[in-house]
Amino acid sequence: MSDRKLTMSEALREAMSIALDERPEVFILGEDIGIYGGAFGVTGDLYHRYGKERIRDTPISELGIVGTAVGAALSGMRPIVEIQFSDFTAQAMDQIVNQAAKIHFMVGGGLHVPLVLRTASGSGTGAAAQHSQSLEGWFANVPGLKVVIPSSPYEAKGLLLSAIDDPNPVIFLEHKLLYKVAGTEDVPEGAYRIPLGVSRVVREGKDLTVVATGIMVTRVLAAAAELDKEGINITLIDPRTISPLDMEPVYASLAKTGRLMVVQEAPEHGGFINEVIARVVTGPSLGHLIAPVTRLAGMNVPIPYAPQLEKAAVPQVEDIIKQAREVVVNWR
Amino acid sequence: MSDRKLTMSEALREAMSIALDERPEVFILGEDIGIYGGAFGVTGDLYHRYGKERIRDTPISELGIVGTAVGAALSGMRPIVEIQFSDFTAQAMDQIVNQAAKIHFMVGGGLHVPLVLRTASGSGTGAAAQHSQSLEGWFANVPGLKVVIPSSPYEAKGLLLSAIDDPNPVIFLEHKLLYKVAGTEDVPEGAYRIPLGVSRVVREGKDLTVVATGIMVTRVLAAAAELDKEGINITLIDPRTISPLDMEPVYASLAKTGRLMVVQEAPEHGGFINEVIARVVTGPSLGHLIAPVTRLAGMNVPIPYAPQLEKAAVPQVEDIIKQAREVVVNWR
Amino acid sequence: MTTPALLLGHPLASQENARYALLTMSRIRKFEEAVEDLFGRGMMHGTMHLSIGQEASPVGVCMALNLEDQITSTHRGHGHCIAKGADPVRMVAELLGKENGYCGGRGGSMHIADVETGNLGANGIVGGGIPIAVGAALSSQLMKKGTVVISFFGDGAMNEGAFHEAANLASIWKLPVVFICENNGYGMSSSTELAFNLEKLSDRGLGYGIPGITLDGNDVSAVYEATEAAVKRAKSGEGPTLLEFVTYRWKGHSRSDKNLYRTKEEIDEWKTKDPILHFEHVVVERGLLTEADIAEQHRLATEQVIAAVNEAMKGKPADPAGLLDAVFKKVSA
Amino acid sequence: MTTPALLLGHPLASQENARYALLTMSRIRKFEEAVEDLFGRGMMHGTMHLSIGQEASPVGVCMALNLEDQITSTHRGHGHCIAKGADPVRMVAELLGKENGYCGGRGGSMHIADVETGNLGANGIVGGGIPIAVGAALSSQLMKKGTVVISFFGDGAMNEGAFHEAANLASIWKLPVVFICENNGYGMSSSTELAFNLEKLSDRGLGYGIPGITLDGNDVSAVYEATEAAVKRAKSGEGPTLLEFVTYRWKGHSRSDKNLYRTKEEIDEWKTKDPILHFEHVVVERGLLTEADIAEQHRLATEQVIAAVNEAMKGKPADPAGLLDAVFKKVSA
Ligand SMILES: Cc1ncc(C[n+]2csc(CCOP(=O)(O)OP(=O)(O)O)c2C)c(N)n1
Ligand SMILES: Cc1ncc(C[n+]2csc(CCOP(=O)(O)OP(=O)(O)O)c2C)c(N)n1
Ligand SMILES: [Mg+2]
Ligand SMILES: [Mg+2]
Repeated sequence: MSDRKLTMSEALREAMSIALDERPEVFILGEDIGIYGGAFGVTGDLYHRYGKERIRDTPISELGIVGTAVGAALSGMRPIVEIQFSDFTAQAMDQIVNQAAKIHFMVGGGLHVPLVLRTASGSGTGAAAQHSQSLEGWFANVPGLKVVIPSSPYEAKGLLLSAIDDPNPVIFLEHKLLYKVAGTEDVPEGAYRIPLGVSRVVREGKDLTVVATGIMVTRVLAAAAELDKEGINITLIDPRTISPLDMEPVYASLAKTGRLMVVQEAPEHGGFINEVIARVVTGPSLGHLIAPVTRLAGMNVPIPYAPQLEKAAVPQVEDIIKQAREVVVNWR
Repeated sequence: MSDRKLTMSEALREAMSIALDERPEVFILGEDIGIYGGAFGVTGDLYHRYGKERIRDTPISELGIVGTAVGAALSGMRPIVEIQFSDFTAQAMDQIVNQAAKIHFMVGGGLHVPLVLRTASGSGTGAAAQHSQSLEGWFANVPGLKVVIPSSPYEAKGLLLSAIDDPNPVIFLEHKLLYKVAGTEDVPEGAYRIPLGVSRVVREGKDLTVVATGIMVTRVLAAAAELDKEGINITLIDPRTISPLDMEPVYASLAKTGRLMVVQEAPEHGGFINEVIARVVTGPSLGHLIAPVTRLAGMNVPIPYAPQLEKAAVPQVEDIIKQAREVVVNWR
Repeated sequence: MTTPALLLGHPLASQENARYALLTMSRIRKFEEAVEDLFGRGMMHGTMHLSIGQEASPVGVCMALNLEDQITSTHRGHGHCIAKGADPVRMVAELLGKENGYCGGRGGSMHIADVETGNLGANGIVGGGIPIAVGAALSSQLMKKGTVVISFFGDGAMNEGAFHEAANLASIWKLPVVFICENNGYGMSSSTELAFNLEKLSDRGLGYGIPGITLDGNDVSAVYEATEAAVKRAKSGEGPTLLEFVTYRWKGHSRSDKNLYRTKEEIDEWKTKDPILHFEHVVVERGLLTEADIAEQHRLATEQVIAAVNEAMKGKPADPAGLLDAVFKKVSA
Repeated sequence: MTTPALLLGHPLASQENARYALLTMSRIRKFEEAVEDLFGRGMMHGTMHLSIGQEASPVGVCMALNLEDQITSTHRGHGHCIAKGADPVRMVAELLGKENGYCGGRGGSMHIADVETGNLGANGIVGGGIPIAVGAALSSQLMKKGTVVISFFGDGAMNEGAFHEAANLASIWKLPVVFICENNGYGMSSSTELAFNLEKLSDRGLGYGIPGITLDGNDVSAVYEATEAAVKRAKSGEGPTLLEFVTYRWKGHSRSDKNLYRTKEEIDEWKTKDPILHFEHVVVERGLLTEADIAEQHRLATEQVIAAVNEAMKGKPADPAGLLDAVFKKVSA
């Protein structure tokens, strides 16, 4: 197949379909994932192809659903749970954090929880404060969880297949603005796996190393194209999984650029991206820095409703351009 | 009263008693806070003094309790909720994060939620992975919550009174190892308030600025006393509230010491203390640093049960001494 | 806006009340038709949950309340809001993201609250408002306000842990709250047949010692009567009641709904049970209102909604400059 | 360890089974007395929840199970663990923080699991195990295992949202799970009278279409029979049952409990309803066992527990070096 520019929804569906074919123990459960095809259309026609046992519609019970998935995972199945909006993981935090993340450790290794929790993250659709959060920081600070944030359809498919293979609980955070956008790379039809815990160098440039995930990868790419015109060249690194976090490519890049910028949509205060800063300034790159580290993050506000407010609350392409330019120009 | 060396439990109880006397709209609700006196004995005899309406025992229903408190706070009361272990905030995350934190903002300011959620945090009692977490990082990354971590009986009383006064939701994280320890300072009998959002310089020293909260303040103090003997002098800053976070004293201290160490009990990966590092290296102190920033945090593991494992999982006095000494000695 | 309950003996007893009920149901419907239209024309952002077909419940319930009585509402909350007495100008302005919207453009359709009319807010979280209602009822009890709190929620919400914990607390503490389940047959695509193993959802009250009643949610008069009785019970300290109003939403769950989970026949069948038409028949039959009276209420409703939309359009767009200051209520000195 | 159910027709039908029931109840009690003693002497760390007085429930329930059937347990789980067939050496070793403990010293009393005997684990979170049991039952159904899952929990746990959501899912999907509420009258200090507005907690099943039965939880034979029937129902695809076993804990909730919320009289009164003594009376009365038989079981139980403690003491203390490697299961190549 030469032209397979899928959307992220399609790529995710393809990954799930492959997993459903490969392993009888895989099944999906969540609200409205059956006939409805998923709140964001991700499961689509899987219900018709795999039936209601394996594409299992549930009542509105996030805690129950995740708990059920934990129990199923403990006893031979490989559930994929869809939570419609990542905000509703708040309902299920006990099962995610106190159960799924810890069981393998707490019981001394005799049990494990091969569970993937897929959920829609981030702002941009006017759904306001209870439907737009970026909560990766919560999960990253919980030992026992792996946390994946795909940034493109190609990445999403390969990462989801690895997440399903993983014998541990994986939180898979899909930015809702990416679902319907076709990727720029072809997505191979069959199975391929992108290992968890390996960062990707998305593009290389001599002046500034930017670390970003999810939708911010798209925005940084757009910013980088603009900055190229000004002769400012950016290296963009997408960790893809924030737990575990692979910093090697960041260190390698900083040895060349000497400048670091981190970008996230989540509120700045206490956000995950601080981990990248901390590793850089406490790690091997410190001596390579020729400019102060700079971070760009969401405002410390709940996500507002009106479009002009919502945009203002999280980093946009122009914000990235401005801040990136500043650090490079001021620290030539 | 000249000698009032209370424990933190006693100091907290005194604060609640003052608030109950001052304001008819204050009441306390939680599991086993009545006749039992609280899982950690904090409410003690308040039940007998204020009665079952104001010291309200609840069934085991964290989500319901916090939600009830939110509703009561919206309509004229000032509830103080006790959640026995901070781990069980996982049960109530929706009401904490999606409701309490956001209502004032989402509805345009017409409602507010004067709610204090007190809960026992941290490890050290052999209660294992579901009863020992340090979850401040979750709350810090949620705009709309204030987050307080008292480090001594004196602090606890003054901060709790301010938290109760505050018209916004406040998460009040009490380290369980501090409850029964008498403080070194006298606790005045009457009301006094310590404002939220003002860091405290616990001690001053010329060589290294350490930022820590809660139980880690105690441990850093012990380490500092040892290091004094070696001629290494530490400034210790306790932010007291991590949201809002007052960095001014840290910047001022770094202008003198040039060296920063941050310490937390929570797992290192994605922990809150990274915020302090990020502010320092992206802020006014950058030029003052004469040594690499150093951080000391909990291992990235669930808290284990056996005492030798539990100790190994989080920073102890010796760990602090070692790491502090290293940064000062290596960067003279 | 008059306070409906003050007008009322029995909902059908006076022309005034019958007119009020009809006018309010009609205003809700016209309001939602208008915002659906604005939405369709790309003038509104986000998502929208319409309660067209369900108007009898908010109106019948709120007619049994005093202004001081409170409600908590849901994502499908326009009706509750209007029936409790909200200003439609500020509602539309909110949906348009204007500074003069109820939430200053920060909340949108799912977060409108109106403190003055006792509306503690819609909620984007299914079940999220239920414990909050119980808490407001606890305030009422502790402060001896003599008020009741109505907790509106959908059938789907009853499977959330929040319902369970809140219901139990309300029951053991005999709080003045009435639980109102607007059972429209579906939680998004999930039918009550699949989501429950129960004949009547009101039977769920049995597990908490809460009396439960199931009735026709498209009969505004029945809704009113049942609510009035439950309110009386609540206010006299006997505790909560669970009312299940069986109804139906004509429109999709939200804009993106393709209605694959139900048939056109089913939808059409329910349209014949239109709560507004049903009420018109009754009042005409009983000689309470004339056809002209009825037409007049619809005309008034249309006029009010059009005026509201026009007025709201003039508002200033919300300004991002105020965002950071809006997170916390200022600590007063 | 033999698999109890294989031995069984009816719990009282054979001497073998009667001996087994008595021996197991006695082992649970002696085990807990022994660990209480170790704890009191400062040799154990953390907290501890004893089920002394409640031994009939785990034993009666587990005798109705096959080895392949699974259970989820609670913070008060020593009895469930032993009754399902766990090795007391590894249990004590765990409590002592030894490498050869069930959890390698990483979990302690509240996290013991034993995969081989179908014990999916104790749980430190009240109600936390209930959805997990439902999930295991879903596995059983999907994989056509023909097994049942027992979800043990306390009265207090029934007020958690986890119970609610799990119960509903189990009911609508007709999962092979049996919900067992060990109602010992209190959730910590909170009495069922204050925490519920219900005569019988088993009535809570009504809200989910789950049949509920309340019975004497100190009668091992009644427990067995009720469980057997519920297991049969579950395995034949008819869905869950809620069994409420009324019992009592003799000891405080945990070590720090001063028992202020109940009277000494109440405790003493319940001691007269000792499930072990009760069973002894019955078997002697029916001529199934002699006094000597009974003494022999207690002797055996004591011997086994003492041996277990001695053996466990010899274990190596858990080593922190392994911690980081223990967080994730290795991805197999
Ligand atoms: C906790 C939570 N889960 C899921 C959703 C997504 N969602 C929004 S409305 C809805 C259906 C609610 O059904 P019901 O309670 O019956 O109300 P209705 O929409 O029928 O009025 C769902 C699943 C949500 N907003 N919150
Ligand atoms: C979610 C949660 N809330 C509170 C606690 C603290 N706690 C531990 S056991 C217990 C009482 C449980 O009562 P019940 O379910 O009746 O079991 P019992 O202890 O009586 O066996 C409580 C409140 C907890 N561990 N988890
Ligand atoms: Mg519905
Ligand atoms: Mg109990």
